[in-house]
Parts: sequence; structure tokens; C-alpha cells
Amino acid sequence: MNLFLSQISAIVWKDFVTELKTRELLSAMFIFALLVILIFIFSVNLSVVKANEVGPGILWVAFLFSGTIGLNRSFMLEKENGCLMGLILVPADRTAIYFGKLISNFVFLSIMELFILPLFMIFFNIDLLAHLLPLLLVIFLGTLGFCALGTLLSSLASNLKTREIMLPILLYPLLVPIVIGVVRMTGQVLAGEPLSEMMNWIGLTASFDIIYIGVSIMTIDHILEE
Amino acid sequence: MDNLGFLFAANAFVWGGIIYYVYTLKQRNRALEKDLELLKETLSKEG
Amino acid sequence: MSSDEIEENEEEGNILVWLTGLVFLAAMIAIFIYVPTEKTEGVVQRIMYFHIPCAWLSFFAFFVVFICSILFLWKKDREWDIYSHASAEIGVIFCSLVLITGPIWAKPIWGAWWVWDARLTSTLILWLIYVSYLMLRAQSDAGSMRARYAAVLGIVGFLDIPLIHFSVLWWRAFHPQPKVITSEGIGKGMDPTMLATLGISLCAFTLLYFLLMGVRVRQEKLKDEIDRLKREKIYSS
Amino acid sequence: MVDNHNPSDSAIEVRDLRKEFGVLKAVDGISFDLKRGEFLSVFGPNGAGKTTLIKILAGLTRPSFGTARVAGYEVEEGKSEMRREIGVISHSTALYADLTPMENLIFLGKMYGLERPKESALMVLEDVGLAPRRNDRVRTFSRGMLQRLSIARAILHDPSILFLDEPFTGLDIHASNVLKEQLQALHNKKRTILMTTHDISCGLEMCDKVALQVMGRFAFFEDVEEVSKENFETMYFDAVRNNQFTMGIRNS
Repeated sequence: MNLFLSQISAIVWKDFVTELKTRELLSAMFIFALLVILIFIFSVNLSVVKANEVGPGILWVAFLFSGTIGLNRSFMLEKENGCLMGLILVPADRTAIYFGKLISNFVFLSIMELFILPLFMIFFNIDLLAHLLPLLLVIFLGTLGFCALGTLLSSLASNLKTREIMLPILLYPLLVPIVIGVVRMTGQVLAGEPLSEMMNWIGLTASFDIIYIGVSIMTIDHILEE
Repeated sequence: MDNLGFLFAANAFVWGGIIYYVYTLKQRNRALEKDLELLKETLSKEG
Repeated sequence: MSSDEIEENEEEGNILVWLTGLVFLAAMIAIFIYVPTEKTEGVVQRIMYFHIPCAWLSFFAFFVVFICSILFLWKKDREWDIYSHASAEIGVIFCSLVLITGPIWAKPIWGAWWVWDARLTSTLILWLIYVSYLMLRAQSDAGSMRARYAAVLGIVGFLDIPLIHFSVLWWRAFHPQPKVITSEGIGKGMDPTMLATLGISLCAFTLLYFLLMGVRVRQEKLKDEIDRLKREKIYSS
Repeated sequence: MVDNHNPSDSAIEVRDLRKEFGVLKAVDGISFDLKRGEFLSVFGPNGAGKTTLIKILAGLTRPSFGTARVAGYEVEEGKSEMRREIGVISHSTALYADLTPMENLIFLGKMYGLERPKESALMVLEDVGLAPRRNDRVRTFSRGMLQRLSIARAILHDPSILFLDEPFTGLDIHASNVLKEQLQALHNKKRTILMTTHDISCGLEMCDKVALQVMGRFAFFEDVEEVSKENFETMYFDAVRNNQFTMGIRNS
């Protein structure tokens, strides 16, 4: 068990050292998310539509699109020079590799989201600070679900010739429940509703997270096989 | 209410879809048969 | 496969062809002659006798994909891979027919081709999931990798269906719109003749599924056999 | 776990190994034994299933039939224990290009659960002569240095068996000489080595046993003393030519 945990932390450590040296992933994700938000601002007329109504959707589209970039990049790193094969050779449980990648994807995406949130607050003139805790909970649930399924599918797509195209095609239809759930919850949180009003959505998103982490644990053996 | 056109269209699409699929199946079968013929030919030439 | 087995299979196949044809004939007679025209919706309601069986068939096909995917990962037998491939293909075809006949029915009844009703939306997403399944198969080379990946997606995709269903249902519930039709409206208070017609049609389409599956699976096995012969020929030379 | 560990002097025991999927047969019934400390060179045309053989023995993929014991462990079951005993070198380096050699090796040491990853890393870097460059980025390394580093990577956890999948591909003369020296040294240290290669003189020079793999089977498996280079060369070229000819038929 101890080895299992230290293997997970070794993978996360390795991803962080790489990121500290290259600074490619976070900056790319951040700029991309910013661009998505800008393009949406230009495409809707903010003097007609209420910022509170379109804001949550735009925010999450930005998160998901730039998250997809992050997933692609993260498994590109492993595919380059056949590192993934080297990782499979190690006497580690495959789930350790899955959790290591899941955690580092999750942490990178969360850091990027924390940078985007203040800008979102300024651009849309929405006061996030008043509902910060419930908002963070919603973002946590959504990001975890996205990374749970995304890590599984990107390890699968990384072996395809057309991996950059196939990842979103495989991922987005399956993400529909999460997208609907988090956008609705974010909207309600920003409107000042308490979390107890949206227990069904929280339950749905949490069960998405649990189901996909469970399925990944059961199927990752079959994906990480040469 | 006379919407026979809609009924006809829906019906046509369903049948068209099924027939199209059967047609592609036929096509694939034909390709396989051709392949098989070629194989037999080369085998008999060698044997 | 020995030649006897092939013959036997062919005989069974012929019986299935005739049976399917007969039931389809009966279904056609029932749909266009026997069943009375519905009062409020008019003749368009007859589309339902195609629409519902198509939907049933595609859901059933996707369920088969799910089961066969699990069995594949468990047994690692190419047989299950062939079944899930064939079933997914047929499922996508009929899911497309559902998505085409749905709007054709909706236009005269609801006044719009497409309404973001819960069922329509989830059917569309389902269609997307299984199209991406077929794309994944097309994108990877034949071999155990393709089969394993497809099986994982077959499982992941099917488990998503209940989540999609609830999310789409609640999504609409929060935007109350004038409900043109309740989702149960079709089945409620149905005339027995209508129910019988629907039943016959369901039978016909289910038979058609097994017929198509049989053809598709046999095809795939024949392809394997040809490849095997080719390789053996190469080996002997 | 102790039960299936068989401390015989065989490093690798393979019995009727098959890997097939539907009609594709990559490995089609291979049996052989390799004693501890022996060096086996496997030759064969492209597509003969050499890489698949190594992948099965290294536990990267499961065989469909047959058994393989590596270092006394059943390949299918003895997952972790067996993996500690083996090292793999292929033409892809399996190194993270943005990290330094030290970071790469420390990461790997942690994954293997080594007690002192840093010390072990330094030691193997000394062994392959890369210690002075231990803190440069791997991206800046030449092909020969990369190959040396991937040897360091493979022997970090001190495995008793090494698998090499066409290690000479893409190396210049100097780099392949360095690699040969390293292999010789490992062989002298009584490591068991299984190498696939296309380089006949190189492969024959170092090994104890020779195998020729064609269409997923061993067409030939002998002690190196029994083999004359000329005879083997003709046999090998025949196999390759046949293979190309049949590949042509398949694609037409």
C-alpha cells in the first residue's frame, strides 16, 4: 500500500517537475481558456442577455476546452519516446498509473481554473466572493468528473493515429450529464441559492465521478496493455 | 388533417434506411467473394 | 466452420428471412389498413408504428454491445468482439432512423422539426456516443487493441445512459415550456387495435435485428477465415 | 507467491507460446529454454513477431496459449515480482525529454520502490559514463548518449534478465560500439540477455545461442558454436526475401 501511494506521488512529482521546467501546459491552458471566454463575449450581446444567465455556460465551456488541451498534452508527454511503455514495465499496479495521471491532470486543471475565476468575475461583473465555497465545491465535482473520464479516454486515445481529434469526439458526448449539471449548479449558486436546493444535481455529478473512477479502475488494465 | 406527405416521407426513410444497409451488406459480401475467388485461383495455380 | 455447419446455418437463415418477411407484411397490413386513424393526430400518428420499434431496436442493440463488451474483456474471445461490432453498427443505423422519423412526426404535430424534449435530446446524444464508438473502431488497426478499446468504450458509453437520461430530464424541467405532449402520451389509453399493431411491428423489427446480426456476423467471420487462409498460404510457401 | 517461484537454473522457459487474435498470429508456437547468464540473439524478418515475443516475456501483453516462465515466475501471474527481475531496452528510449538523467532515474527508482533512488541513480550513471552530464536536459543528448542512458534506465533496479528489442537501429558506428561494450560488460556480469536484431555480425559475435524467427515460429535455434556465419547468412536472407515476396501478395 505504501509503495502504491509513493508510486502515485512519484508520477505527480514527475509531472510537476516537467511543468516547472517547460511551463508549457499551464500557460497554454490559461491563454486558451481566456480566448474562449473572449470569443463568447463577442458572440453574445451582453447588453441584451444577462451576464448571470450566460456566464456559467461560458465559464464551463472554457474550462472543458482548455482541459481537453491539457489531457492531450499530458498523454503526449507519456507517448513521446515510449515512456508509457516504460511505465507499464514498472512493478506497479495499473491503477497507480491511472491515479497518478488523474491527480496531476486534476491539479493542473484546478490551478488554471483558479487563475480564470478572478478574470471571469471582472469581465462579467459577477460577485463570486459572496458564494465562493459552494462555487468551489461545484467546480471540484465537475473537474473531478471531467478528469476521471478524461484520463481514461486520453490514455486510450493516445495510441490512435488521430488522437487529437478522437479525444474530444469520444469524450464530449459522454460528458453531457456533467456539463448540464455543473452549468445549472453554477448558475444557481451565483443566483444565491443554497446547495440544499440542488441536491439532485450534486447527487448526479457525484455519482458520475464515482461511476467513472470505478469503471476506470476496472478497465485500465485492458487499456494499458501493449 | 391531411398529412399523408409526412407519413409517406417517414415510411420512405425507414425503408430506404433498411434497404441501404442491406445494400452495403451485399456490397461487402461481394468484395469478400471476390477475395475468396482470387485466393482459390492462386491456390490452384500453386497446387 | 465445417461445411455442414455452414449449410445448417444457411437453412436457419432462410427460415428467419421468410419469417421476418411474413411478420413485416402483417405489420404493414396492420399499420396501413387494419388500425384506425387516431383522432387528434390524424394519419401522421401511424409513423409511431415505425418510430417506436426503431427506438426499441436501437436501445436493444446498444444493450447487446454493452453485454458483449463485458464478455469480451472477461473472455478475450474474438467472437464477442464481432458481436459488439455488428450490434453497434445496426444500432446506429436504427438510431439514425429514429432521429429522422421523430422530426417528421413532430413537424405536423408540434409545429417544429426539433424540440429539445428530454427523449429527443438523449437519443441524439446516444447516437453521438455510438457513432464515436464506430469511429474508434475505424481509426484503429485490426487486432486485440482495437477490440479492447472498443469494449471499454462500449461499457463506458452504456453506463452513461441513465446519467444522460436524468440530467436531460431535469434540464428541461427547470425551463417549464408549454408541454405539447407528455412523454407518456403515446402509450396511455391506447386502443387495443393500436396496441396490437405496435406489437406486431415490434416483433417484425426485432426479427429484422436478428436477421441483420446473423448476416453481419457471418460476414465478419468469413473475412477472418479468408485472412487466415491467406496467411496459411503464405506460410506454406 | 513463493509457491510459483522456481529457483531452477533456467532464466527463461517458454513452452508452446502463442499470441493470436482472430486470424492474426504474431507468435505461433515457440518453445525454448535459456539458462542464467546466457545470451540469445533472435533474428528474423520484419513482422515475424520478434517484438511480440519480447512483449509477452516482459509481461506487457498476455499470451493466448502456452506458458512462459521468466526468472522462475509464471509470466501471467507473477506480475510485480517478475518485473523487478527484468529490464527492457528498445529503440524508443522511454525517457522524459524535459527532465535530466538524474530526475528520470530517480522517478524510476521511486516507481520500483528502491530504498535510495538517488544513490542508485548516481551509481548506474557512473557505470555508463554519463555522470558528468547528469543535470543536463535529456532533450540535448545525442543518439549514442541516449542509448547509454536507456541502458542505465534498464539496469537501475539491477535486473537479472535483459530484453533488447533491436537496440542497434538508428545508431552510428561509435554509438553502436559503445552499446556493444556495455552489452559485453553485462554479459560478463552473468546477466541473461535476449536480443532481437538485424545486425548479423554483431548479433553472432556476442551471443551464446542463435534463433531465427519466421512467421511467429523459431525456424532455427542452436548454440552459436554450431553455426557457421555464411550458412546462417544465406538462411536469413532467404527468410527475408520470402517474407517480402509474401507480403507483396497479401497487399495486392
